[in-house]
Order: sequence, then structure tokens, then C-alpha cells
Amino acid sequence: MTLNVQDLKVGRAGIALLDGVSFDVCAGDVLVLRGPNGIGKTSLLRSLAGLQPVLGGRVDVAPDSMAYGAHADGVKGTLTVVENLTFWARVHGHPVRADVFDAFDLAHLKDRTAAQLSAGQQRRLGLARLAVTGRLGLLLDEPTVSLDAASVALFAAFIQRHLATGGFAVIATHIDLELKAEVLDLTPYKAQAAAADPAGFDEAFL
Amino acid sequence: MTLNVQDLKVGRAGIALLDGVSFDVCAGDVLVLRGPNGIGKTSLLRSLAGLQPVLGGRVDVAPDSMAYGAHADGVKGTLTVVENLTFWARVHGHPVRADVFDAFDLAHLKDRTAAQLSAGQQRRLGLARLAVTGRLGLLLDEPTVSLDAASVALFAAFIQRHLATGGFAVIATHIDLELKAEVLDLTPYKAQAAAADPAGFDEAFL
Amino acid sequence: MSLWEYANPVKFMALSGQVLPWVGGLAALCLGVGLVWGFFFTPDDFRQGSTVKIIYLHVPSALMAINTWFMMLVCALIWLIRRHHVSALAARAAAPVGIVMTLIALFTGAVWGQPMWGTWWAWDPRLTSFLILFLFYLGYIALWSAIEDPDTAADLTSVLCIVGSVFAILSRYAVNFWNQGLHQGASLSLDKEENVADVFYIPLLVCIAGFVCLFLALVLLRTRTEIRVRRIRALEARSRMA
Amino acid sequence: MIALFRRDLQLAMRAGGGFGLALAFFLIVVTLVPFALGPDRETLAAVAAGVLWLGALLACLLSLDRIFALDFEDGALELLATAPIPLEGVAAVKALAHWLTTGLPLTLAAPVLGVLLSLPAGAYGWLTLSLAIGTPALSVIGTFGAGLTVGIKRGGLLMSLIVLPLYVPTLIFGADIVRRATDGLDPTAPLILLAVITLASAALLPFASAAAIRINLR
Amino acid sequence: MIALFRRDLQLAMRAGGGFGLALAFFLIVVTLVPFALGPDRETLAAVAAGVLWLGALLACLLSLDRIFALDFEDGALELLATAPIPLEGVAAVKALAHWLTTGLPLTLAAPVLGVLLSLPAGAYGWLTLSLAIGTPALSVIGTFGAGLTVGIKRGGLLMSLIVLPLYVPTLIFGADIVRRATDGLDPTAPLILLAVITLASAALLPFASAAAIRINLR
Ligand code: HEM
Ligand SMILES: Nc1ncnc2c1ncn2[C@@H]1O[C@H](COP(=O)(O)OP(=O)(O)OP(=O)(O)O)[C@@H](O)[C@H]1O
Ligand SMILES: Nc1ncnc2c1ncn2[C@@H]1O[C@H](COP(=O)(O)OP(=O)(O)OP(=O)(O)O)[C@@H](O)[C@H]1O
Ligand SMILES: [Mg+2]
Ligand SMILES: [Mg+2]
Repeated sequence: MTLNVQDLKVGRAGIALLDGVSFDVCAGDVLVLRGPNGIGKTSLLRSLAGLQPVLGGRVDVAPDSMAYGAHADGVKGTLTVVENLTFWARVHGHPVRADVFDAFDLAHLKDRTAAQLSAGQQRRLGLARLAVTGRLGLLLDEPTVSLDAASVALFAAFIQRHLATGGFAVIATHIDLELKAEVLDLTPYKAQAAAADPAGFDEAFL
Repeated sequence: MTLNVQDLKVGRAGIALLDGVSFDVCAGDVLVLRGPNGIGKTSLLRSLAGLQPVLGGRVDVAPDSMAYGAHADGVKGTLTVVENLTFWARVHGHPVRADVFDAFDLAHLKDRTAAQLSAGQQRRLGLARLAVTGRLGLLLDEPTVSLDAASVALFAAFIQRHLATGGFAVIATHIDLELKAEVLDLTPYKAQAAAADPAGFDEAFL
Repeated sequence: MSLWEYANPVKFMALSGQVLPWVGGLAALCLGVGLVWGFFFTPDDFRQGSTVKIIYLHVPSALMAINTWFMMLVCALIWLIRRHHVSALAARAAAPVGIVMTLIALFTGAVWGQPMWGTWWAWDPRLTSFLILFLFYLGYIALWSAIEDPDTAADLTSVLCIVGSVFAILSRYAVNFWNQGLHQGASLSLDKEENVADVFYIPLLVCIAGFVCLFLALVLLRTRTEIRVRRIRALEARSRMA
Repeated sequence: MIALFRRDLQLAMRAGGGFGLALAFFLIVVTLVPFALGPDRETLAAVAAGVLWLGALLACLLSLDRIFALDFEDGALELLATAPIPLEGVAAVKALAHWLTTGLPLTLAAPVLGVLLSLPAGAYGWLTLSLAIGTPALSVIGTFGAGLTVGIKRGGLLMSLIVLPLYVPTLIFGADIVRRATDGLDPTAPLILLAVITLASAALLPFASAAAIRINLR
Repeated sequence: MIALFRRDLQLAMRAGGGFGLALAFFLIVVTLVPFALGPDRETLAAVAAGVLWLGALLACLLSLDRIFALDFEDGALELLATAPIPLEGVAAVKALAHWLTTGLPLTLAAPVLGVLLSLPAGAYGWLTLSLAIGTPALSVIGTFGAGLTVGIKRGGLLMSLIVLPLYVPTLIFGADIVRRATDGLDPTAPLILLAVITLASAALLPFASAAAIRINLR
């Protein structure tokens, strides 16, 4: 149950952004993606999640094994915290384990509607959603945005537990997480503009 | 042209969150607000911007001297970077100075529509908007979210220049900004639930 | 060499560049001959008087309006199955031509209807289904122009085109069911008794040929423009990244 | 899938969810008609059947953007696309939830509003029947339109533009049933055709909707 | 203020902005009417005036959520509220921009659609005139409704519910002008009343809209 990426070429709106990205993530590993704004971290994660087609290369991973956590949390403002989590758990065919509420310090917010949460509380709910999917591979795009130090620690502890049970994670972030993790800087993989390449999808027109 | 806050009581949806907050910010000062998620930083900033009524206490500041930068940037996805900035500058009665584009590393993105920017690029545009308002007081809610290290440095440099020209800023953040600033931890000001107080909005019903 | 090679934009540009002047010239020739012949060298009809001459604009444009949609449908299928960019762009290029043809047919029909039926418009099934076709064109074009990303737009409009075709045919039957018609039946079929007289028939055929050529020329021209627009986009993107 | 269905109903019931609002819109449009056409009973009776169908159709149309737009904006649609349920199922379930919260109440309310427009007595049963058979088609076709335009900001009007032509056959047969009943003719033929449209679109369109959503999420 | 006006027009012209879509919606609604009411020319002519006014009103209504919702969602409305221009001015400018991109095109298109519904020949001028005078009121009233409901997610239907009753007087007088003209009566009385409604709401409602927005931003 691992993720294997070979020579991946990722683009956005028909323009190649990253080229030749290769890495392996085994069970129990965390890979941290780094790189300046606009290099293509979000695009890479979306490609790994299968949400956008890749321009080239291969992604090998068991189907239905990845959970994607984007900037937007998929949290409904008019539903309560419990209802939100129950829904996502059911969609993935699991019950909600009571300990997620403690794991993300949501116990006292259980019955509030999500619209009444502060930015950080909402983000904690979004992270809790990942826990209830029961998926082993986590793809996280700047997961600690808006979190205070205590919540970042909760998040790190969650990831540790997740890894211990055979999970793995790919995390794009600008901040130092307190995690033992491999770091992949994407800067060297920036796609070369000059390299005409039929795989790129607008390049047929050049 | 300074901000003076005395014994402020701030709430959300009729519930007091912070009580007895007092501080002064003089020209050339930065005040950093800290506190755990949900303590009321966003609510405090909105009160200072005049967007929500205060439950008690006083805010003294020259009218129309504060610019508020929230989580949402007020950036239109269908307009280009230049059009967005020009609009906000015009609304505030100024022209757009050419150097803002360099100050926030937007020069190469000028003619892209904002929807085609990455998260960090969008945030840079949002910060540039603050610069074109020509306001002296900046109220910033987690301004460096999604920014990479280089952009955080650009932001810090912008704040420094702004201070040098007589500006001041109140910044809510969980991250260490590389700024010489006073720090105000809001934790001690947390409103006591027990203290019945006629100033609170729903408390007339108690 | 397979036909599909011309789905490559570069090849297409080269070939269409050579063909375009000929098709355009042929269109001008046929239309010139057909219309002049039709308007000035045919007798007035014994019942309809000189109004019958609207037929030289009305029938060809009506035919082309329907056929353009069929062409778009074929292009949509080619795009969805084989993903040749040129076919998606050709569908995009054809749509405005088709909607203009529809408008010409509607307008000439209305102008004809005034002397013939004493009204500009009637809810006759043929006219009504043309109006519906116009609406389908409108939705299709609006969808194209509302989506930034060209390939997403191509995909979505193709799906719309396919589903829309099914519903357009359904509407055709529904409208027939709903109202009896005033409009002429088909009169071009070669063996029918009630065929239009030969004096009108031959210039009409020339006009139809002219409209077909005009359509081809316009679609080629617009497809070339669309390809150039995409090329500019790609070049801009490249320079942006450098 | 059941979870999704239950959540969609729940969301529709919550504040701002729009349950009941479609109904209210229907009510208002129908009450506006006499103001626009004048209060003459004969005129109103002549157009009552058509106005009720048209009003129901517009009310349905206006609640379509609820189907996917919210889920798209907050990222839930991306998550559903990566969840272990087929997107075709999602589209079908959402159409069903939409019908239960829109088409069904409209069907039940239509006879009451028929009284306001002096609909002839014999037509009430046929009105209800035709709406009961026809509104599911409106929901399914609408789901397709909503899926096509979900990526477009404020795509509401564009969606109307795309969906309304697709509604034409349903409207023609639906209104024809009631008009025939009013005129004392036999409405079985349009009734069968309407049923065919509903069944066929319910069987086929969810696939098109799912394809459109997949493309929009890219 | 001029900057805001220019930007609003610009946004309306951009993809997805919806300029022209209101027009298309109007066209479609008017074409759907015969499908609902039957193809009989006499019936259609009798209801043409009312249908055209009702169609224009609905097209106006559906484009209302464009006025404030986008600015609210992306935070621009909060920023405008703290900018050095009065919120009343913002409301007025937005109503004006809405009219220019919706009411005006509708007015110009209405006579063409009148042909489709066999509107009697004498009524065309009055139709255009009544729409030209009445649609500004629709925009201003609609801006107020949009301001009231701006804080509500998917508030579209709720807004319709609030706005439609407010539209009743405009609709009554507007449609009455055309009906009287059709029947050969003198339409000056409703014309004057309609003009009064437009002027009064343009003068007063922006204040109410601004107040509503201020409350919603809290
Ligand atoms: C707005 C009004 C009208 C529209 C939209 C319209 C539409 C069409 C269409 C779509 C066709 C092509 C049919 C086909 O070949 O499959 C056609 C053909 C024709 N139309 Fe019209 N029509 C209109 C009014 C009229 C009027 C008023 C007349 C004359 C009385 C007329 C006479 C004809 C004739 C003679 C043909 C050729 C018939 C044939 O070859 O099939 N049309 N029209
Ligand atoms: N919808 C879009 N259309 C065209 N280009 C886009 C679009 N979205 C993003 N881009 C461009 O693609 C590039 C990569 O964007 P992406 O969001 O993957 O960057 P990122 O590494 O996640 O950046 P950040 O750290 O700022 O979030 C950027 O240069 C951006 O401008
Ligand atoms: N719309 C609302 N209705 C009711 N309560 C709310 C609403 N928004 C926020 N709250 C509550 O008010 C409190 C303060 O929220 P606020 O957004 O000011 O916190 P914050 O300090 O900015 O937190 P963060 O660091 O997470 O952004 C929180 O406990 C939150 O749950
Ligand atoms: Mg990103
Ligand atoms: Mg906050």
C-alpha cells in the first residue's frame, strides 16, 4: 500500500509546471513537499489524488487508498461538527470513532454548526474529516494554515499515530512541521519552457 | 493618527469573547495579536475596523484611517491583477504606483486573471491591495498564510517601509514574523462566562 | 497516410491555407451566379408573385442551419473519442456560423410569411423547432465562452452537444405532436410530383452549393483563427514560464 | 450513498437550504400572473393549466443551483469524487433528493393554486398526475445542467439557458395532458410520452451528469 | 464611485458575468409560453402584454444575485464598507449598473419578442415605453432585496420571495399600460403612476439597501 511516482509531469491549464518528479513513499513515511509559491505543489497533489490528468509519467498507487485534504475543507456551514464528520465517515463506509473529537480538540464544539467556528476550529474539523475516511494515504495541502501551536502539535500527533498504523502522507507546506520527514524541494523540477514536448497539451499548437 | 483602545469588550453572535482589552498603537508601531484558535482575534480586528459593533469600551481612531485585510482578499477572479489593484486604488482615490507590483513580486503576473493564481500569489495580491488603499492603519488577519519564505520577507519589508512613513499595524498571527513588534497575548482577556453583564446583547434575557 | 494526420494543428493549418482561397472563390462564384440568376432571370410565380424569390436565401440557409449542428455533433464525438484538438475547435468555429444561418432562415421565413400567411410568425412546428434549434445554439455558444480552460470547455460543450441533439430531436417530435403546420413540406426530393418547377429548381441548387461552400470557407477560416488563438496562448504561457 | 441522500435532505431542511422556498416561489409566480394578465376569469381559466406547469418548471429551475454549487464551492464535490462511491450514483441521488424537496411539494401544491386561477374542475386530477410524472424528469435534466455549469461562478443564468431548451419536450407533453383534459379530450398519448421521457432520462442522464462533473473538477 | 461603476460593467461583460444572459432567459421564457398555453394565436395575443412584462420581471429577478453576492463572498463588500465612499452610493451605482446590463437590453428586445406572441400592432410603442420607465424600478427594488439577503448562502429563492411582492405595483401598472394600449384605452394614468414609483424608489431605496448591507456585514 505505497505510493510510487515516476518521472511525473504536472501542469495546469495546459502548461507544464513540473517535470521529471520521481519519489517513493512507503508505509510509515511522510514526504514534505516544499517550493516557492506557484511552483506547482497544489497541482502535484491534485494529480496524485486523481483530480487532474497528468501530462506524463506514472503514478502507482492502489486505487481508493488516498484521501485528499485541500485548502477548502468540504465542511458544510449549516451542519454541526458531528453531522459533518458522520457524513464523511458514512460515505467511506465507517462509523465515527469517538476519539477523533478528542484528537482534534473538537469535543466541546460537537453541536455547533460549522459556520460558527473560527478559522482554526474549521481547519481542525477539516483535518478530522481526513481521519474518518479510513484511507491510508493522506495528501495534505498546507494543513496547518490558521492553526495555533497547540493544534499543530495535535496534528503532528495524529500523523504519528497514522504512520504507526501503516499509513503514509504527502504534505505540502511552507512551515516547519515537527515531524521526522523526508523533504522534497520541487524547485529543481520546474518544467523548462523551451523543451518542446508533444506530451504537453497545448504544445501541439506550437 | 494612532489607535487607542480602552477596556474593549468584543463578542460574536451575542456572546462576549474578550473583555477589558486595552492598548495603544502609535505611528511606527506594530502590535501582534496572539492567542489560541477561537479566542477572538478575528472578532477583535473586525471590531476595530468598524465592521461589527463592540459590546463595551472604546476605540479611538481617526475615521477612515484603517484598512482591513481579512482571510478573504476581496480579489475578483475574473479581473486581472492590474485591474483588481486599479479598482481598489481608484475607490480610495489614488493612482496605482508602479512599485507595488515589484514590492509584492507581481510584475510577471500583471495580466493574469486572479483565478489563475496559486494560493500564495493570490495572497500577495491581497496584500498589495492594502498598499494601494493609502491608509495608515493596517489591520491584518493572518496575512502570511500560504506565503513562502521569500514572500514573507517581502511582506516584512513592506511593513517596515509602511511604518517608516508613519503607518501602524495590528497583526493577528500564529507564526513568528520577522518584525520588531510588541506582542499582545489575548488569553488573559478571555471573557468570563459567569460575569452577567447588561452590555452583552442577549444578556437582557437573563 | 491516415486521414487523422490532418487533425494535427500544424498539418491542418498548412492544408487549410491552400484550400481556403479555392473554397472561398467557389462560394463567391456559386452565390453570385445562383442569386443573380434566381433574382433576375426567373419568372414570378403565378400565385406568390416575386416573393417566391426569397426561396434562394431561405432554403439554403435552413438546410445549412441543421447540417451545421450535425457537423458539430460529429466533431464532438471525434473530440471525445480521439481527442483531436482541431475537431473541437472546428465545432467551436462552426457554432456561430450555424446560429447566423438559423437567424437568416428565421428572418427570411418571417419576411416570406408576411405576404404568404399574413403574419410574421406562427407557431408552426417547423418554425418552432427552428426557434428551439436557435436556443440550443445559444446555450452551446454561451457555454463555450463561459469557460476559461479550452479543453474543459471542449469537453463540456461536446457532452452538451450530444445530449442536446437527443433532446432537439425529441423536441422536434413533441412540437409536431403539439401543433399542425402551415409550412411547406419537403419539396426537394427529386421524384415528387409537387416539386418546384425546374426554372426555380436549378438556380436553387446552385445557391445551395454556394451556401455549402460559404459554410466551409467560414468554418475553415474561423478554425484557423481559433488555432492561432490557441497558439498565442501557448506562446504566452511559454514566455511566462521562461 | 444513503448517507449522501440523507445529508442532502438535511441540508435542504436547514436554514437557507431552500426547502419550501421553491414552493413559495411557485406560489408567488402564480399569484403574479393575474396582475400581469388582468383579473378576467375566462382568460385566467384558459391559461391556468399552462401557467401552473410553467410556474412549476421555473420553480424547479431556480432551485437547481443548490444541487452541486455549494458542494463545489466548499470542496466537498472533489472529496466525493475521490470517495468510494461512483459519481453516477452521486448524480442520481442528488437528483432524487432534489425531486423530493422540490418536485414533490410542487405537485402537491399545484391543485390548490389551480383554484386561484379558476382551473376547470375536471383537470385537477390530471394536473397532479402530469406533474407527478413530469417533475422527476425536470430534476434529472436539471441535475445534468447543474453538473455542466458547476465550475462557473454565478452560472445560474447560463444554466437556465442550457436547461430550458432541454425542458421543452417535458413541458409540451405535461401541459398538453392538462389542456386535453380541460378540453375533454383523451390525454393518454401525451401521458405515455411523458412517462417515457422521465424513465429514459432517469436511466441515462446520470451518466452524462457524472461525466460533466468529472470534467469540471479537473 | 465611477471606478466601482466601471468595474461592475466590466465584470458583467466578462465570461460568466451574465450580461446577455438575462436577455437570453427572457427570450427562452417567452418561447416557452406557447408550449405551455398552446399555439392558438388569439389566446397568445390576449396574454402577450402580461407575459412580456412578467418575463422581463423574472429575467431581472434572476440576475439580482449578481449585484452583491460575489462581492460578499470574496470579502470585497466589507472592504467597500470601510472605503471612503458612502454605502448608499455603492448601492445606487450597483443598481444603475444592473439596469444598464439587464433592464435596458430587455427593453430593447421586448418588441421583437412581441412579434412571437402576436402582440397587437398598436401596443409596441407602449410596451417599450413602459419597460423603459419600469425596469429602473425593478433594478432599484431588486438591489434592496439583494442587500437584505446577501448574508445568506444560496439566498436566491429567499430573495425572490422578498422581492416579488415588492415588484407587484410596478408589474400592475406596467402591464396595465400595455393592456390599455392594446384595448385602445388611454394609458396615461398608469404611466404616471409607474414613473412616480420609479422616481421614488430610485431616490429612497438606496438608503434602505445601504442599511441592510451594513446590518448583514456585522
Ligand atoms: C420564420 C419562418 C420560417 C422558418 C423558420 C422556416 C424554416 C424552414 C426550414 C427549416 C426549411 C428547410 C426544411 C428542410 O428542407 O428540411 C424550410 C424550407 C422551406 N420553406 Fe420555410 N420557414 C419559414 C417560413 C416560410 C414561409 C413563410 C414560406 C413560404 C410560404 C416558406 C417556404 C419554404 C419552402 C418552400 C421551403 C422548401 C421546402 C423544402 O425544400 O423542404 N418558409 N423552411
Ligand atoms: N486555474 C489556473 N489556470 C491557470 N494557471 C493556474 C491556475 N491555477 C494555478 N495556476 C498557475 O499554476 C502554477 C502552480 O499553481 P499551484 O497552485 O500548483 O502552486 P502552488 O505550488 O500550490 O503555490 P502556493 O504555494 O502559492 O499554493 C502557478 O504559477 C499558478 O499561477
Ligand atoms: N458566526 C459565528 N457565530 C457564532 N460564533 C462564532 C461565529 N464565528 C466565530 N464564532 C466563535 O467566536 C469565537 C472567536 O472566533 P474568532 O474567529 O474571532 O477567533 P480567532 O481568534 O480569529 O480564531 P482563529 O485563530 O481560529 O482564526 C470562536 O470560539 C468561534 O467559535
Ligand atoms: Mg497551493
Ligand atoms: Mg481568525
